[in-house]
This record gives sequence, C-alpha cells and structure tokens, in this order.
Amino acid sequence: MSEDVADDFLAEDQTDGFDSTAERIRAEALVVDVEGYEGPLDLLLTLARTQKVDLRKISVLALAEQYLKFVEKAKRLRIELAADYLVMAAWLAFLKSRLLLPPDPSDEGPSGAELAAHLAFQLERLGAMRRSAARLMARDQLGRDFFVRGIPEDVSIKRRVNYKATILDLMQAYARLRTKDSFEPLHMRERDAVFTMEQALERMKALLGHAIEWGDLTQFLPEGWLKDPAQRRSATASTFAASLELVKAGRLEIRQYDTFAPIQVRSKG
Amino acid sequence: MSDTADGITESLFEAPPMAEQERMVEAILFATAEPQSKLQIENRMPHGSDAAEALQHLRKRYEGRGVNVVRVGDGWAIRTAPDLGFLMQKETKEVRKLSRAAIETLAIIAYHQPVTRSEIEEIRGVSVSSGTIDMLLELEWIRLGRRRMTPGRPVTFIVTQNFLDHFGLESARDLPGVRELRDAGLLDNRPPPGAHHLNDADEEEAEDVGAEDQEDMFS
Amino acid sequence: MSDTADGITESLFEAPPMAEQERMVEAILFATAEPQSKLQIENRMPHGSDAAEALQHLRKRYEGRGVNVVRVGDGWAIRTAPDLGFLMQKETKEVRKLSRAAIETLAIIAYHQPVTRSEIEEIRGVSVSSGTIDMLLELEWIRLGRRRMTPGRPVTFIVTQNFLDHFGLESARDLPGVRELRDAGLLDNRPPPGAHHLNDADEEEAEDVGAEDQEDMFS
Repeated sequence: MSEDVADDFLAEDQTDGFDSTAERIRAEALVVDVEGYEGPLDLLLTLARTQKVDLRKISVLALAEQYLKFVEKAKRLRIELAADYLVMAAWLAFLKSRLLLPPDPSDEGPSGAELAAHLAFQLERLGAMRRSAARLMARDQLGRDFFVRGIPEDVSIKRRVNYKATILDLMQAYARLRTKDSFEPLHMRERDAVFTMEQALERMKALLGHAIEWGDLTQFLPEGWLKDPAQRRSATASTFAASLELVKAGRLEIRQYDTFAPIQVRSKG
Repeated sequence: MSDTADGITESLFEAPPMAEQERMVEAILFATAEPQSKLQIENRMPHGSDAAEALQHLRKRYEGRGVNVVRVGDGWAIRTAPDLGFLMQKETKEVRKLSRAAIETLAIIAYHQPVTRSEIEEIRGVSVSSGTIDMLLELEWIRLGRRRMTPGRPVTFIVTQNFLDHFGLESARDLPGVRELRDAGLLDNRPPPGAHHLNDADEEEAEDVGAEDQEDMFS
Repeated sequence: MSDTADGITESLFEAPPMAEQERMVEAILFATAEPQSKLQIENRMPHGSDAAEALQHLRKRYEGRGVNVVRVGDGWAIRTAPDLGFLMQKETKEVRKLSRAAIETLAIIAYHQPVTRSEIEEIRGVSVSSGTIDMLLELEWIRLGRRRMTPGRPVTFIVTQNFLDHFGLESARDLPGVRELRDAGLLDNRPPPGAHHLNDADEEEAEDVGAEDQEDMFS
C-alpha cells in the first residue's frame, strides 16, 4: 500500500493501548479494515494512484471498473467485505452505467459526469487531507522538539482574610450569653457531677483488655463516682453510652437478659 | 504584599516605563508553562501597562535565542528553540502513538473547523469511531465548537490552544498548506450531487430525532 | 537519540561557537526541572563545549532583566528577578465575619479576663474548639495570661493591646456592663424578673476581678 501518510505515525500494534478507547478503535477497525484499507474511499484512492495521473484528470470510469474487479476478486477469495464496500460497489456500478449509456432526458437527478466529478473531488480532498496530516505530524512538536519551562513559578495566591468584628458584635455576643445564663444558670459545682461521654469512652477503652469474661457494666464505673446519686447517674449513663459506641465499633459485646436486669459486657475479638 | 499595594496605587497615576513593562512580561512568561493571554498578563501588571507593546519588544529581543517568545492562539508563551531539542532528551515525553484514523481526523478538524462528525466521515469515507474522537478530546487537542445551525443542530469540533501549542502554530491559519488547499477549493464544503443528497437528508432526520431526545433529557 | 549521536560526532571536531553554546545553556536552564550544575549542563552539550564560559555570558545577558541566571546550591537556574516577585503573587482580600463561637469566646475573655478555657466553656455552655482559640491567638486579639494557681495550673487568656485598638477601647474595663447593654437595647431577650438582678451582681464581681488583674497586665 503506497500511502503518503507516513507509516511512522501509524500505531503498528494497537494492542498496547490499555484503555477502552483503544479497545473500541480496534473493534471498529476489524470491520472497516479490508486488507489494510480504511473504507471504500481509501481503497478507491489507492486504486486511483495506480493510474499515475493527476487526481483531477483521473478516469472515473476506469476507476469504477478497477474497484468492481477488486470486489469480485474479494468475493472469489471469500473475503467478507464490510457493507460500505458493497454499497460503494453498487453505487459505482450505477455510475458506470450512467457514464456509458447516453443520458436519458426523462431521467432527473445528477448526470453521470456530475457524479464522477464529485467522486474525483472527494478523492482529491481525501488525498489532500492525508498529505496535510503527514505535514502536520512532521512539524516540531512540544515535548519532543521544543519544550516548556521546566521550573514554572506558579502564581501563589495569598488569601488574606480580614475578620470583621465590631464592638457592637462583641457586646451583643456577650449580652446573648448573659441572657442565656439567666435562663439556665450553670455552675461549676453542677458540672462536677457530669462524667462525660469522652471520659467514659477513655476509661472503657483502657479497661477493655481486662473484660474477657461477661461482667456487669457497673463494675466499669469510675471510683469515687458511686456515692453521690447525681454523680452515679451521670457516670452510669455515660459508661453505658460509651459501651454502645464500642459495640458499634466492634470492640465490645453487650447483653441484658431481662428488662432492668444487669447489663453485661465483654470485649470482643 | 505591601509592595503590590504600593505598586498599584502608584501606577494609578503612571504606568511603569516600557523597559520595565517588558521585564515584567518577561518574568510572567518565564514563570508559567501555559500560554498567557494579553489580558491575563495585563491583569497582573500595574495599572495602565500595555502588554501588547511589551510583548512585541520581548519577542524581538528573544529572536534567534535559545528560547523564543511565541504566539499560541490568543496566548503568548516562551518555548525553547526547536533546533535545540536534541539537548533535552531527558525532558522528552513519550508521545502517544496515534492511529492513522486519529491523525487524519485531527487534520480534518484542524483544516475544516468547525466541522461536524458527519462531515469528517464524508471526507474520510468511513465512519469515525467515537473512540477516536474521545482520544482527541482527552489529549485536549480538540474541543466542541458551536452547534451547527442545520437540522439536528449537530455539534462541531474545533482545535484547541493546546493543539496549537503542541504543533508550534500561532493559529489554525498557519497550518501547513492551508492557503493552497483553500485556493484549490479542497476546504470547501461541497455538497454531493443528487443521490448523496437524499442520503444526507436521511441522516439529518435521524440526527434530528437524537437531538430531540437530548433536549427532552436536559430540559 | 540519533540526533545527539550525530551532534557529538560532529562536535568531536569542533565545539560550536560560543554564541551557540550560550543559546544551548539558555534552553537547558529554561527547560530543565531542576537547577543544573556546570557538569550536568556540559554533559548535555556537544563535546568540547565550555559551559562555564557560556554561563557567564548568559548570566551577564540576563543582568537587570525580568529573570536572572542565578546560582542555586551548586547548580544554576533561571529565576524571577527579586524585585518582580510581586508579579508572582496574587493577593485576594476577603472580609469575613467572625464566627459566633469566636465572637462569644472573645467576649467572654474580654469581660472575664484572665479566664481559663474551662471557664469559657462553663459560660458558653458548650466546649470551645482549639481552632477558635487558635484563630483568636493568630489574630493577636488574645494572648496567654498567667497560669491560674489552682490544681492543674490551667493557662488563662487575656485580651491584647491589638484587641483594644481594633475595638477602639482604652481598656477592657470600658466594656459596658449587662445593665448598660440592656439600656442600650442590645439585649433582645428579657430575662425573667428577679433573675437578672442576681446576674448583674455576679457579673460586676467578675468584672472587678478582671479589672484588678488587668491592671497588672497592662501596667
């Protein structure tokens, strides 16, 4: 196949494409590629070249005959031709008859000469695009012949945030807090009675290793939190909540045999 | 930081001298790998600067040097002189080998843009696989142009600034041989006579249905 | 590859002219991703080249330009001229409102200083994230005060001179009390009768303590 698209640019082996794009191209190529031709126009262009004349002076009639011969040969060799090739063959047969027979005045539509001229144009255009593609690929290319800056100094975007707060904002915030205070007063001492979930979780995690056997949850309550009922309540609640958290994390098992029965836990895994 | 602020305030009264502006453009172009438009450059310069003039000076200054100021579409960039590519073996990137279909499709888009898929197929005489189009889109060498205002409103493809940059082209008008091709009428969209016409109508109709569906989907 | 091989073979006979060598060094320094030592540069150049001399020429050429040839460690690189660094920075200013948590924390510190973190949490009724504290510290509106002489010796926070400047206060004592706030209509929620009186007293006490400490701090 004598093409002036340099074969260098062809992917010789498309199997080295890893992605679906290459895959798809390959799949379609199987249908389109007849003995290395990319479609009937490509075949025609190659056949035209054998006439060794300027494409504009080509004999479309001779070309049509050549093509039909090729198709016949392919049929003889039982090469399965893609539908496009057969469609083109039918069209060329039609063109041939138009070119050979005297024009029928009752026949509308384009004349054989018009059709032949257009085909010649198409071939010339395809040939021109082939040459242009080759010239394009022969150009100096970025990353091969010329290069970009190796150490780009990117524009650093400095975002400066100015926080806006006025004395009014400040006073309103404080007023809001103090007003809230007057509704729900909080005092240090009350807070002493709160054993937080975080504290309980911390404690439970530390004790987890020892809870090999089923044991009552109450034995995990922190020392010194058992006398004062408020403290005890808080510690129990947070320890229970922490246990559920650990169960969720798959580190603890929990069970209770009956309503109000003692809650038992043991470490898991 | 305060420098910038000062610079800007000062320059409200007077743009820096041209030699200074040229230095600034030089620094900006050296600092970035991507082509920068005149506007992008000007936005970074003190108020009242004339990037276009500074660029012309700079371009002249780098003529024949180891690196050149090049125009890429509506952007500007500094690139090494092509004759020195052999020094940059380590920097050379393995270029993905393109199939013949991809190369031809790319060339057709570059020379005929904006061009629809069916026009590409008409020129090549075979259907264009979506894989080929996808790959060219992935490489950011082509992108979607405006829809053609014909029945079915088909999408068109055009080449990108990346394409121009890759092939060292100032614009698509500088494609090799583009004038000769145009003069020879080979870039004309010449409709096929008669028989083909019918075909095209069919196709357009089919495309129409697609477009309608699409509109439905996105509405 | 073959290009270089050719280049080397040729150059076995003669090194390129110095102007050409300078171009080469220029392209190499431009395109390489790291500063290049004299040796590295020379290794890329045709045999017989004198990178040191070419570098000196190039360095001179770029003197006073928008980019300069500079020594980086034992290598050479092209860098933006120091006076044009501002072109490489883009500053975006953004005015943001202080978050509710931050303004409340700040208010508590201002009214109650010196105050520990757990006291702030006590007053707010929710925990205070260290992010909030960090931000106020960064803004230089608060700073660390003396450690509280209680178990654990917790750190305390106090407001800074910056804070006073920003809010236009002579001292933290100038902050209006709750009753004044209410009189000024800044308290939208009316607390149940009786409750607020007690509150005010509490607060005044707290303020007093704060004021004493404060005098310590700012004196």
